[in-house]
Amino acid sequence: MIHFPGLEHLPALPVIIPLIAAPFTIVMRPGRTPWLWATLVSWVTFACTLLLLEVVWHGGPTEYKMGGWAAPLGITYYIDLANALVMMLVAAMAAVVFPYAYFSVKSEIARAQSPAFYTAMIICLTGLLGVAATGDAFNVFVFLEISSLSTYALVAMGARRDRRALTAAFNYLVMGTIGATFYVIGLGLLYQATGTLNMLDLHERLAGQDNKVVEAGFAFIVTGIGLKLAMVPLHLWLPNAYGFAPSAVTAFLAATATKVQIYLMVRFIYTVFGFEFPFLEVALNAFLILGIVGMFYASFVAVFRDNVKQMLAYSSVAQIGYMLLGISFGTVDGLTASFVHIFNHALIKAALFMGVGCVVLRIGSSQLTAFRGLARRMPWTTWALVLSGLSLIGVPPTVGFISKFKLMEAAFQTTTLIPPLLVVLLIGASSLLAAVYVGRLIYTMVLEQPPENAPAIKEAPHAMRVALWIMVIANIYFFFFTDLTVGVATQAAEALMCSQAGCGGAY
Amino acid sequence: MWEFILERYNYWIVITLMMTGLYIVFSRGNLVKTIIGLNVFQTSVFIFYITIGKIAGGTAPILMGGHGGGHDGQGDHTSATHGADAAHDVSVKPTLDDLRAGSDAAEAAGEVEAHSHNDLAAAMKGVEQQPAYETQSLHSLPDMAQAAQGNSILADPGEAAEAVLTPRDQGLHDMPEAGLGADGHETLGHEAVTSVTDAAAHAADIIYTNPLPHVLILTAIVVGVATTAVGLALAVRIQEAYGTIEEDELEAEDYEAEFGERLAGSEAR
Amino acid sequence: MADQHKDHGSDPGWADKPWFVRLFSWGLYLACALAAAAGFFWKKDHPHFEAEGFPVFFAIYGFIMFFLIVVVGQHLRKLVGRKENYYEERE
Amino acid sequence: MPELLNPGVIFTLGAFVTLFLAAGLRRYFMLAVIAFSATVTWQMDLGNYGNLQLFGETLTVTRYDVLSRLFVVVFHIAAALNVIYGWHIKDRVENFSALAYPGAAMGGVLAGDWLTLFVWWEMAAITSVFLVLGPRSRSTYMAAMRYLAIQIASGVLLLAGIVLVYRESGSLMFEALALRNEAGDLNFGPLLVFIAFGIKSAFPLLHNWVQDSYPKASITGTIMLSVFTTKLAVYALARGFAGTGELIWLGAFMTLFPIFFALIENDLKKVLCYSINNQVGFMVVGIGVGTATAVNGAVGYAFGNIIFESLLFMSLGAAIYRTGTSKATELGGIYRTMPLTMTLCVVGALSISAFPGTLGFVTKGLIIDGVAEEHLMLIWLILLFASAGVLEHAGIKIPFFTFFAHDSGKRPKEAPPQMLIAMGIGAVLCIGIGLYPDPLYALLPYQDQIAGYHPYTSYHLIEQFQLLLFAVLAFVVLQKTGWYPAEVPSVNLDFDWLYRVPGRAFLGWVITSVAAIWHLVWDNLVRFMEAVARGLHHTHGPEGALSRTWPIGFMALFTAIVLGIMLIVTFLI
Repeated sequence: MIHFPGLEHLPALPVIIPLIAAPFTIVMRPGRTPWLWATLVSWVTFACTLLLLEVVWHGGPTEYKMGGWAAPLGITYYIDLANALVMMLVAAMAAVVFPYAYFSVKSEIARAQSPAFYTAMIICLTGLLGVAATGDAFNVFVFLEISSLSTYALVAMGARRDRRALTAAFNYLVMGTIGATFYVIGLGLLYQATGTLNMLDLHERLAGQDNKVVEAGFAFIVTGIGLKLAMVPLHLWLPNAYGFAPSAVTAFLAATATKVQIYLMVRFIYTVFGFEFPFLEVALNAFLILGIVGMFYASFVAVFRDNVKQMLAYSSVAQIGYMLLGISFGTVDGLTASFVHIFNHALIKAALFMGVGCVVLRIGSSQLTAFRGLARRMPWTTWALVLSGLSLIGVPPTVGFISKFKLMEAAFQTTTLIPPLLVVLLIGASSLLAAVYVGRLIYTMVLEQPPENAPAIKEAPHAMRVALWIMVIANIYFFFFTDLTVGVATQAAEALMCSQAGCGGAY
Repeated sequence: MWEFILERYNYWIVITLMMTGLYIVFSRGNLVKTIIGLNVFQTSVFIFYITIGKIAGGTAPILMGGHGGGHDGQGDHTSATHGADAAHDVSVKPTLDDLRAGSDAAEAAGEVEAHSHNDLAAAMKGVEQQPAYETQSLHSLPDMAQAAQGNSILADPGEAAEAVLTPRDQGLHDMPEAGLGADGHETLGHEAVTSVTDAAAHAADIIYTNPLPHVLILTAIVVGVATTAVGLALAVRIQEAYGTIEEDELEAEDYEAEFGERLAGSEAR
Repeated sequence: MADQHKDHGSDPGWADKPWFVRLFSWGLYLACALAAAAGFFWKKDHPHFEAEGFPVFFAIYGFIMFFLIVVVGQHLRKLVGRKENYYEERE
Repeated sequence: MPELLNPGVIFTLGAFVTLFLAAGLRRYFMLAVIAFSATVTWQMDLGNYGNLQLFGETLTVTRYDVLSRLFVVVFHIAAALNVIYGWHIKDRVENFSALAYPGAAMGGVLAGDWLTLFVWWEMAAITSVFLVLGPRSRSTYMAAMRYLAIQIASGVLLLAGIVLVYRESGSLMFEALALRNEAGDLNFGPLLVFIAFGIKSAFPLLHNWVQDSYPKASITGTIMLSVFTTKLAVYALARGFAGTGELIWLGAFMTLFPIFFALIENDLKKVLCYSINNQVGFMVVGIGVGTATAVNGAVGYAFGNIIFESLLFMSLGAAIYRTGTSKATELGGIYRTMPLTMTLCVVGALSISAFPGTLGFVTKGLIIDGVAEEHLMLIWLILLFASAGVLEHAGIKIPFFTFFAHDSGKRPKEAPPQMLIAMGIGAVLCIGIGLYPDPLYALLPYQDQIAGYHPYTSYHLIEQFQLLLFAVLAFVVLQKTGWYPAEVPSVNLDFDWLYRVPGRAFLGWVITSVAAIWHLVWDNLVRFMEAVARGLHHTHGPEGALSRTWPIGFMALFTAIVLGIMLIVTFLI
């Protein structure tokens, strides 16, 4: 590989670049400039993460010491395939959603607020990347709050269209803060027991310790992260937050935020705690049951929702169930399935929410009635929604199918509380539910007549349509070319499992 | 029994505060009160962290003269060339400045706090670690870390005493060999440690509390302030948009917006 | 293959004219007779079942089975006729 | 990637292009796609193509062998006939399906591995649902959703079966499966696959979707549906389960029960739907027997059936197109003004009844011979019985009630030219291959077996003539005596002596009781599902407890409770 100066800082660059870029954004002239700047930043960041993924993929895990301080004591960025993949995903979503955002933001957010909006978006990106990159557990909290705080602001900016965005943001803030605080408490307990905050170090020192302090720490951390990732009984903040946020924000968050949290959960369960603890079994069983409950409960709610954004938000809760299910198997295959679904679901939901954003831009509503006869009025958007909807159901040749297939395959190879076959059938059944709510949307768009007095509308602007279709094509592309998804996910999962099973190679 | 409870009075304070905060969040319908409750809840965590780091008889973790250790990171820092000998009368502050200058990322946002404080933590730990590193007594590294661990555990003396013994013995055994004295160690020293071995005994004049929780909590405070600020700002916006910040009324209005009818019994509540 | 037992008084088509009906009927009788007769002249070399050796087995079987189907079917219409309406009411 | 280009892919791509073409242009383009695909197929040698690497497994997109070749050929013919027949159709969605759906069926037939099969299997379900939706009314919407649910259920079962099979065998290649192991126990994975195939081929009790959905489609839609889905399933069974004994009895039952239902059915479209069940039954028997002759017969009969069943549907469709009804009671006497359609329909009817000189004769004989060779006496008798039944409902009832019978007074115009052309081609194929079957025989999978087979032997002719002519004789006798049930449901008490015939009474009793039980179950199921849906809406609907927006305090409390549970559980372990 070509060596050019600064490459040794590569692991930190994806976090640092947007971090430095953010304050400049706020002082820019409202309008096009901040958008261009944000897009540029997201692309550069995306390039960095791609490069990083390449380096890690072929060169093994890499470590970066912040300020030069060594591993157990200083903050290190430890990048292996798992977080390189998640970082790449987050940056990629930003690189697609930011360009998409312009027209959507123009119509949904006051012009004067646009620098603030893009600042918040960039900071959110920083936070999410930071959570994924860092190897220091307390640093995770800091980045978590960086992304969360900006997210609250972003959600609240939806107030121009619907004031309920404010209450949604407020609820999200309270819940998010409680979650983060739980996390900090748990971390404090772990620190009390081990005296370190570095994740790998924690893993080493937690080995053999099984006392009330560690147990309590575990419970706090799992609940805290569970809240942030909208695990089922703790998901209450999500539907409204996604439902009322500006379209571009929803598309970005739905594709990235919960995914990063899932990654964090995996990191804690597999890297920090590892399998030495009996209570881990409990957590995995809890994930299994909560995952399945979530799959069905949220899908049922989605079936009855008339607001498409909220319908998709509930669908996200259901999809999180799939990811938890994969984690709960406690096998390489299960973890692979989770990572693959993290990736694929990001593609699916980004496409869907971006499509809905186009409709909101042109029709001004995300109610199902606004979609009536959309196929004739906005064919490009409609067919993008149809394809990504099929992907959500898991119809080949779309990525959704790969996810379901890997998950079913993994389910068959595990022994859990619930018989594998039943798990597989449940996965299939919940896909049917997805087919119902997606089918409802498709039927409304394709087969119903547009309202009689509907004004003529144009298709969404090119920038939005191109971004949308990039996502749709990615949905199909990654069905055929699974090296990046399944290949990397498998390796990442193997490394994660190895680290706790003690096969030595991973760290 | 009473002793057991009283000894842990600090934890009871934490728990009381935590419960109070959470209860306010649960029960208050006024958004501002909710935020304040949240704030109280967070505050309990600050105290919890502080209580972890406190060592009986320890003083604030600011280095006194004559007890400096090598405190620099390895790497291409400006201060990286400091050896243990050169650093005797250097206090933490300049080091921190160095770090600030050196960490190129931290200036940009509110995150500056997080970084510099973590760096401070790192610096304090580095003090301990550096000598071992320089003498290349590689296997003493984990031992030193273990000592640090012991230190933090000792905030809860009963539980951790045994856990510390073995690694500490080894650690203290290694250090004199490496010709360092107890320089690094005593910085974070503790009476239990210092009383055991000779090497430590004559070096530990001053006991510092563990600085790491403090710096962590400084970070957390910043986050907490930011959260409170955003939350209150949101409350203001809600007041502007709805004309109320009482949750019942907000809920009733949202319900009406969603279903087009008044929420049953909303007036009565 | 036609019959005229229900005529709405409209113009009879060629298939409803008596000469055609007669021609068709007699043609059919003749063909049946020929087929049955042929059964006695050509036999299967290696019959799989005994029945196949019987010269007019297929003729009798075909006739009876068809008869059976129709009469059973007629009865069934009465029985299952309810079912048709039932389905449509459910729709 | 020309390697990946097979008829299924060509059709599918073509279908998507169709979406963007002007209405007038589409039909020409569609014909061109079919012609192009036919050319590609013509030039393809037997063998495997398009090997893909997908998560570590080799997929074979195209397996062009003697078995799949026959289906691909006949699907091309059927697709072309449909396009010609529906030349007047300008509906974008229907045009799309007219390519995509045959494409999916062909892709499935050519699939060399389970995964590819699954992909096309689902594609066939999804592309065909648009046909059921056709008229886009509320009732077709409901029927389409039921249809889709059943088809997707088949897909889900297939996928689950595939995963199990893959785990056991470690291979994704689509090869024959053993339904039972040596000990005679059912293998679970293959069983799931078997049921999935069974749903699509409309096994007894899994057959209702055919009568439910097909008649609701438009005329052209019904014709297309009648061809592809069930025949794809027949192919899959022939590939995966040839020689599975269970199929013999399933198939025999499939040939029987539709006969009775078809007899009393007033809607002629539904009569033909029952006929599909009955016809597929013949094929399933042949596959179940599994000998070379029987499998030859099964797939050969599938070929023939696609042609003459389409022909019947098309002629009935032409009558519906002109008169606007498919009810036997409202049709009749229209041979006066639609003589050509009538003639072509009679050709189809003769063919499906397997009169010598038609396509049916040269293919059905193979199946019956295959059964006879295995000395399955009862099955053989059932098939002969079913042949008489086919003559009754498809050979006589369809043309008779559509074109003759009592005069409805309708005087519609002759069918439009494009329909006549399509039907004409079908009729020519029926007669042509009937008289000169060698090209068809050359396509059959087991050439050794077919080499010495001659349909036109004297005793075969005699058998068939005796069977059919005497059955027709029975019809004439019944007509003359007035015993043949009129198309208007009416009960003649003169015949009540027949009720005393024990077999008949028993049969009637069985059928009513089965129907009663079925309705009881179905009714309760519907009621239960409605209750469940209501309950779900109550709890999960926008105002339901589980989906409303809760106050912050409640959410926070909930969080604390979850934490508490986590703590307790963790401590207790």
